[in-house]
Amino acid sequence: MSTRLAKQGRLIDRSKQITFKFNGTTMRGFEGDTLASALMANDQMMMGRSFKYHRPRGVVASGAEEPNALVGLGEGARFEPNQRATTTELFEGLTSISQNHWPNLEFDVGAVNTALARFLPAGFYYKMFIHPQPFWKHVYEPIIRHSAGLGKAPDKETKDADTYEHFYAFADVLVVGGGVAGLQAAKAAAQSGAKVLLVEQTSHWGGRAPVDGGTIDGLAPDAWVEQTLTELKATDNVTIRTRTMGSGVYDHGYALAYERLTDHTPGAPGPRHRLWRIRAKQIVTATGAIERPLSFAGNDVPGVMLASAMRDYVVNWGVTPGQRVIVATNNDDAYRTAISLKKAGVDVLRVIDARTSGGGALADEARSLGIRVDPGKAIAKVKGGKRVKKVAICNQDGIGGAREEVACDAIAMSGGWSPVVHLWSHCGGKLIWDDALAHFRPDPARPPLGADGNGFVVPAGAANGPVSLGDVLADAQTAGEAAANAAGFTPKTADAPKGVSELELPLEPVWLMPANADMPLRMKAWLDFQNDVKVSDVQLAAREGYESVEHTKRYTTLGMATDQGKLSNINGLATLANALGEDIPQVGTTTFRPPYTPISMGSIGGEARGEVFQPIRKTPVHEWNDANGADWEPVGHWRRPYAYVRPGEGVHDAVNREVKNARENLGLLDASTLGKIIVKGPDAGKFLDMMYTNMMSNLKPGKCRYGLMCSENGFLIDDGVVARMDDDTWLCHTTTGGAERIHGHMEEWMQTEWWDWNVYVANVTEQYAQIAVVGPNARKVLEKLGGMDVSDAAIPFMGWADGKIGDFDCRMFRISFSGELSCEIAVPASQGLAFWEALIEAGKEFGVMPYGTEALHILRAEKGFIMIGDETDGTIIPQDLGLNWAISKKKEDFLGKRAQQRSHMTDRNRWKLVGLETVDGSVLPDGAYAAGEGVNANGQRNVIGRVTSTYYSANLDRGIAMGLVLHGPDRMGEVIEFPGTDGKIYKAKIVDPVFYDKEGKKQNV
Amino acid sequence: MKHYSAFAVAREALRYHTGWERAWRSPEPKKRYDVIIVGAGGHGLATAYYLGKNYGIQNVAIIEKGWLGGGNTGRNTTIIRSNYLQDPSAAIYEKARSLYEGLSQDLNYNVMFSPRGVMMLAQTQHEIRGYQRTAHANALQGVKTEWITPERVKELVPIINLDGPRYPVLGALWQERGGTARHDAVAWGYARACSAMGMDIIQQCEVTGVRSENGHVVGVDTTKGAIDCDKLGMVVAGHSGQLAEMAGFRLPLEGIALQALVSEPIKPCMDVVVMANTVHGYMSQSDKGEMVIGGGTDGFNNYTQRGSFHHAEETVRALVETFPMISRLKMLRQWGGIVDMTGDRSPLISKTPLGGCFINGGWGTGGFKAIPGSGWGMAQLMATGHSPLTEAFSLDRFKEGRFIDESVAAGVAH
Amino acid sequence: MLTLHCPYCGVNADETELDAGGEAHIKRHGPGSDDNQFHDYLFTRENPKGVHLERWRHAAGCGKWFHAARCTATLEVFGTYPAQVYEPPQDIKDAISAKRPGWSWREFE
Amino acid sequence: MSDPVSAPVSAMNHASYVGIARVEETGLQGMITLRGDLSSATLGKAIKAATGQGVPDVRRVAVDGDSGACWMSPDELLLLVPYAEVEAKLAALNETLKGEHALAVNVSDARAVFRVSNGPAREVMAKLAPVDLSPGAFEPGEIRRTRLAQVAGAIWMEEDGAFRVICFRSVADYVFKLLSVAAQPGSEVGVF
Repeated sequence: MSTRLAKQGRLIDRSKQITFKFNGTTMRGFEGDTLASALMANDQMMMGRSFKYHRPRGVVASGAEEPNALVGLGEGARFEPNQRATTTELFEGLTSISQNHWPNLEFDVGAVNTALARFLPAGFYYKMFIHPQPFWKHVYEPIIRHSAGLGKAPDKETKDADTYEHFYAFADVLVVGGGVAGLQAAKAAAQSGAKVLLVEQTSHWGGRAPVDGGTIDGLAPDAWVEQTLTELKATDNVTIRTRTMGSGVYDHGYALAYERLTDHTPGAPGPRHRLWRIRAKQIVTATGAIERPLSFAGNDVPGVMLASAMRDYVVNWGVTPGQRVIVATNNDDAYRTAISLKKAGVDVLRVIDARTSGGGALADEARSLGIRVDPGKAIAKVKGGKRVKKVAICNQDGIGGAREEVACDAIAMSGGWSPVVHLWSHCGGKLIWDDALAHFRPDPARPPLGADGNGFVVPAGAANGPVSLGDVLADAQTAGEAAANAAGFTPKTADAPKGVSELELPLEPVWLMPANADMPLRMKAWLDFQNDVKVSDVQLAAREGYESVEHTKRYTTLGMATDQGKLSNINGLATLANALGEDIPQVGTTTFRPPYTPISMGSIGGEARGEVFQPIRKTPVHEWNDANGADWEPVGHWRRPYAYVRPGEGVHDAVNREVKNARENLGLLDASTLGKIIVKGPDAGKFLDMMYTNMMSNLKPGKCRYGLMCSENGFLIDDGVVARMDDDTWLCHTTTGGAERIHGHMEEWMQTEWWDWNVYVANVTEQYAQIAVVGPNARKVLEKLGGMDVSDAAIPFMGWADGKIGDFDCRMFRISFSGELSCEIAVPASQGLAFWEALIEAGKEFGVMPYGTEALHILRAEKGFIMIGDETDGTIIPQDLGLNWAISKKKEDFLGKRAQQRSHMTDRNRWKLVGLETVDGSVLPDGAYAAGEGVNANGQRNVIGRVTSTYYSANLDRGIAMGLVLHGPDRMGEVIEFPGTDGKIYKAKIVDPVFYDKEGKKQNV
Repeated sequence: MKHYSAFAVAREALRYHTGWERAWRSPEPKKRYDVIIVGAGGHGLATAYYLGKNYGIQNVAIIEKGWLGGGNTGRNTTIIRSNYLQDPSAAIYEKARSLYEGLSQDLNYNVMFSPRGVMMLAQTQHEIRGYQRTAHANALQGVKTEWITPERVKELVPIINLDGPRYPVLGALWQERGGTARHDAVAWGYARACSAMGMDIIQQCEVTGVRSENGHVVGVDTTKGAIDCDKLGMVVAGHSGQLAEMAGFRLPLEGIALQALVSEPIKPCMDVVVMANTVHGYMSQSDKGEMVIGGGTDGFNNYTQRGSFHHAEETVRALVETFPMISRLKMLRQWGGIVDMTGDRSPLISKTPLGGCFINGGWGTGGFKAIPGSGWGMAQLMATGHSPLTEAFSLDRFKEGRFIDESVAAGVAH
Repeated sequence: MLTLHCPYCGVNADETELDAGGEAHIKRHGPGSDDNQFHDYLFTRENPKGVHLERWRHAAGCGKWFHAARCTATLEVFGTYPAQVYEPPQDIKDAISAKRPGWSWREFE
Repeated sequence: MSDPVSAPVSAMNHASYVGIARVEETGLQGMITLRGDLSSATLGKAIKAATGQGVPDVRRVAVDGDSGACWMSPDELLLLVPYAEVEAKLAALNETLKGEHALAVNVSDARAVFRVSNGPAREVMAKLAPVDLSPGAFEPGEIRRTRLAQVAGAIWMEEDGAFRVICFRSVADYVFKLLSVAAQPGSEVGVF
């Protein structure tokens, strides 16, 4: 059984007991425990089930590389699936559940897959479930999906109880990893004066060294770490963070660091996670190395664990996974585990060393402690289901025969170490294969390249290959100095601290145990514990021609689990290489992608949720609108009232009321969102003549003109009224969506094409609240408020003037988008609300009503005015809309002119704008197409037109519409058919698009 | 070719699966082929497959500089739909979708086509109009789509937040027979079928030059030597520009990075594909349980197969708002691909200025869903010189100003 | 995630402050140009895998358009310069030559 | 006494929030966008007259109370003047600039101004802007036009370490909430 040891545990505080829950059972641990160590202390070795076969899974590692011990953490609005028990700090009241089983962890129906394993090899689903066709979607897939998936999905209505934030940080040197290498590299870099940011993913410093032992400058690693930390903390140009994982390296020195602020103190004030967006001149990756499992039959049984992890649990947390342990290894380092266990009072039955030579100094020390060492031996098979019961031992060179069985309850395995090269590789750093140490390490000749074309990532310590404490520290010193130097600082070259550790003999690569294990054994030798990928699966992939490492990965799902292959990739590659008879470097690796370990979606979104998910742009009248029944419509980032709905009224009743009232009495429109752009300068007229299809240079001061803008590709992009202010100043109105776009459009042409023209542009859209006073009573209400002369004589239609209305300084435009007598009045935004309220108050006796965007649409449609975004969709040229009158014939050039000369643009078969009237007065469906005769070569029904706008007109009490129709203007009076998606056929007559006041009398009074 | 079936798997199990043969051969190139397809991605392999199946042209080589299916075929978010607005798009995507329906049986390889339904949310009045227009167009194009209410949206997608503080869900365009498929399996299935027809799939072989005589292609130079051919099909997605340059012409294309990401796997919680274009995000759940999320494109030329992080960030932000329950899920992996964008964001399937040389590219962000239709049409074009499916996608449309613009109905091309 | 030096305000701008504007030094063809010229002006792009000259706007900064010389295969930046020129300045050409000897881009080298 | 109906009101009407730092909208501020040749002597004279300040160098501000000049781009300045005097100052400015190619417009009501003070203001801002705001990298007298989360803004530091933040009026509410979230209790970063 796994238990807490009487002594040991450098990271736990035995005086502070913590109570937590696992699968409903209350358990106890200590402050400083991880969930994994605490579970083991409570003899909970089995922590989950595997992905494919639902096999029992126990913790195998002690850190970020853990593939098995994944739990559902927390409850309700704080529930989080797939949380690694090995990186979860224990806290009072923690609740956790194991995953991927039904009905429970101990008894899981899905485990039947284990029995069927032989029938479910890699890629089996590509070969099965093919017939009958509908069964995939309705039978096979649902079963596969339910047995797959890992953690429980949060409740569908869950709203995260926590907040998140981002932080922009800039450093000369970013050091990732707070082990002795990271600490030393940071120190070395900082001594040059460089600004250093050092991040460590766990809550404690020092990494493996304090567990592995040895001395640094004569000090125990713990003491040295303390001392170095104190120095770094005292250094102004160094910033250090724990619980902050360097998660990704991107181009131009951009790096992400994932800080977990309150995961260990849920509910504490402040954000839960902070995602650091770092720009670093140089990045040092002191990310250490990860131990490799050994591939032997039954290496996935709970109780089989990485040797280093077992050592961590004993030394850091004072827990042992078993009482009678066997160590299997191909290197010397694993002997440290045997020794630690023995010293902690755990019975170490023997060390099975695949090397015939046996081990070195560490092996001797083990022997001197009375541990039996068996050189040249291997584990043939582990027996036991939910827990290791015994092992069968055989010779390493063989197929696994002649076995000796030994009863035990835990196995420590070590297949050597692989440097953590993820961050080095994210941005294109390449790797080389080190034969001596049998691992891939960063190739110093091919680093990831930064903006200046030089490398910007420097690996340090074990992440760069070195193994012994001395080499690691020396490499870290060099790396720190190199990074500082590359960042433009002059490093103080100092000697690295002297690290002393036992001399280790070279490892012997062992990719399969025993070397020639037969098929039954290979089918039980796991490579990827979570995804259930075995040696036999990789061999099958190779046999079937999935030879590329990417093919094998995807075919077998090797390395695609939540640990992204941290434990399985190298063993898998080696297995593939052997199967193909190639060398490992020839086979190569799969691509390393961010993040290093998974990061929360919440942290990626940062602060952008709820009210600040996206900006909402508000006009000065916004709050009034909100308080007066506005049914909001998002227009770009603006919110505009679709209609002002009164109590007990439906939205459409409101619209009809507003439409009638604007024609009969007095309507107010908050038009503040319309773009207002000042164009000034000696060449402003010339410039506007290029921007607009029509002539603007000859507009008289005091006058307004409706203008069209096209893209260089010929298509209509915006329209609006242009007013000439004085000799060299124009004011251009744009659509609501157009203000920023058109301002940018003008700046672009000004800066990049006609930069020698003397023109300045300013976007003054938000300086003004602009209110349209519309209807027969428009003039009355303005006269009542008093001020400027608003008579037709003073300000004729399409004229403008500055003046005062009541106390308000304003600019008045006699323009109309409704066909009614209409003044658009601009006042300073800070007085906008006051002005609006004054109009509402004074307008009462004239039947004033505010109207929204839908009424605006209907009023303009009744007049046959086009609307950008309705009649246009990015494929429409002015000629399609019968707007030729607004295209200057005199001008040699304007944006879009040349484009409009292309054959398809001048094609007489382009659909043209017409009005459409349903025969029965009903409303045409929006977006309906007019069906023509027959079908095209692809069997699609031929079409001859479509509806662009369609409304119920309360003023005409019938449906009105505009549309684009083939030869439309030549077919007045013809009736065409629009099949609706409701199955009905709508018949409509082609008519003139102006439905109301054709002579335009009403606007011009 | 050994037939795949549950029975075959059971039989092989008895001998520990040692009896399976290679899914495709890896031959050395011959001196000459009737047709050479450059690019062993989905589109290239499908083109070769239908050349053989529909036109009996089987003396074909598919040349791949890397490993087959290793480009955008193996990097995309596997969405399949045909609810496009413009006739030419709807025609080719619906052809593709209908071929996907029976592809597993046709190829005897389970590509896991899952017609789980694709939903495009309308979150503004403008989007409502756009999608209603699309629905009307689809009805006449023979594409089955429908407009559904917010209530129905919630039924189909229980995890959705209907009235987010920013954009309420006002309805959706729903294509019930849209869905997803296993992207690798599509490439592998076509490859296996091509190989079985005797076609040569030559991986790890890069084209270094295109040889022509008096205006007609006669072969290609490769890292495995010169190979002759009568007809050449360029189907290389992100690298179309480079290949066209070798053939002596230029294309209206630009290569940019597109990103995607997946969450850790969780138990099934979303059975359909949801696209939210107003906030620029789309998401589906894979059979493995991962939430598969599409990111945005960069605005600049980029051949690194890495995108800029802020695009992934914008997408995740939008989806957390749309599906609040994913906030505490974790991003497992993000990646990028190179997509080639044309002037109107619609593909090129066309003859080229070089006789006997054909191009299939410019699929931008939406190529996977088109693979079978694209291969079908491209094969017809190469074999007969004309295909109604591909006619509108010819190169000359840009000169004439005859664009195929799908963005008009607020539809994105994912 | 690019950072580009804005030659106007001297800021090393984060990509999120910038708008990309596509290929640089494109000559406008208006009325009077033939179909091919106009087609190439609007649609044909260098799209190189390597040295590229392109337009950027410091949109969330000083609002100015500038040009960047950049490698699309490595994202290495050779330099940035104001947009009001018809060809890259000599110092930019030299900077590119130093890193990519024998480079050429359209009519420039 | 009650204001006349037409009394101007700033976008957030002096709203404030106190978390790890104090966030407040500072109310009405006269602002003039001036575009022209910044090297022109006439222009310099006009600016001196309007603000009492000279033409600021690239990315510099010269501000004293509610008067000053801020560099916006090579051909644009933002002039700060007392709100009540903006029209008069504008008129004087245009008078002086007659004959020069320049553009001066009143944008007082098109903007909102915030102050972030009393606390780790640098950290609050560094959560929102992709700018190095660490001491030494960013100091009083420098102005930075940048991105505040999803909108454009301009920021500069005052002598006491407080930040001035200017954004468009329509997003004032968004920026206020943004700054408040960034200043939420318990969110100290502790690096500056």
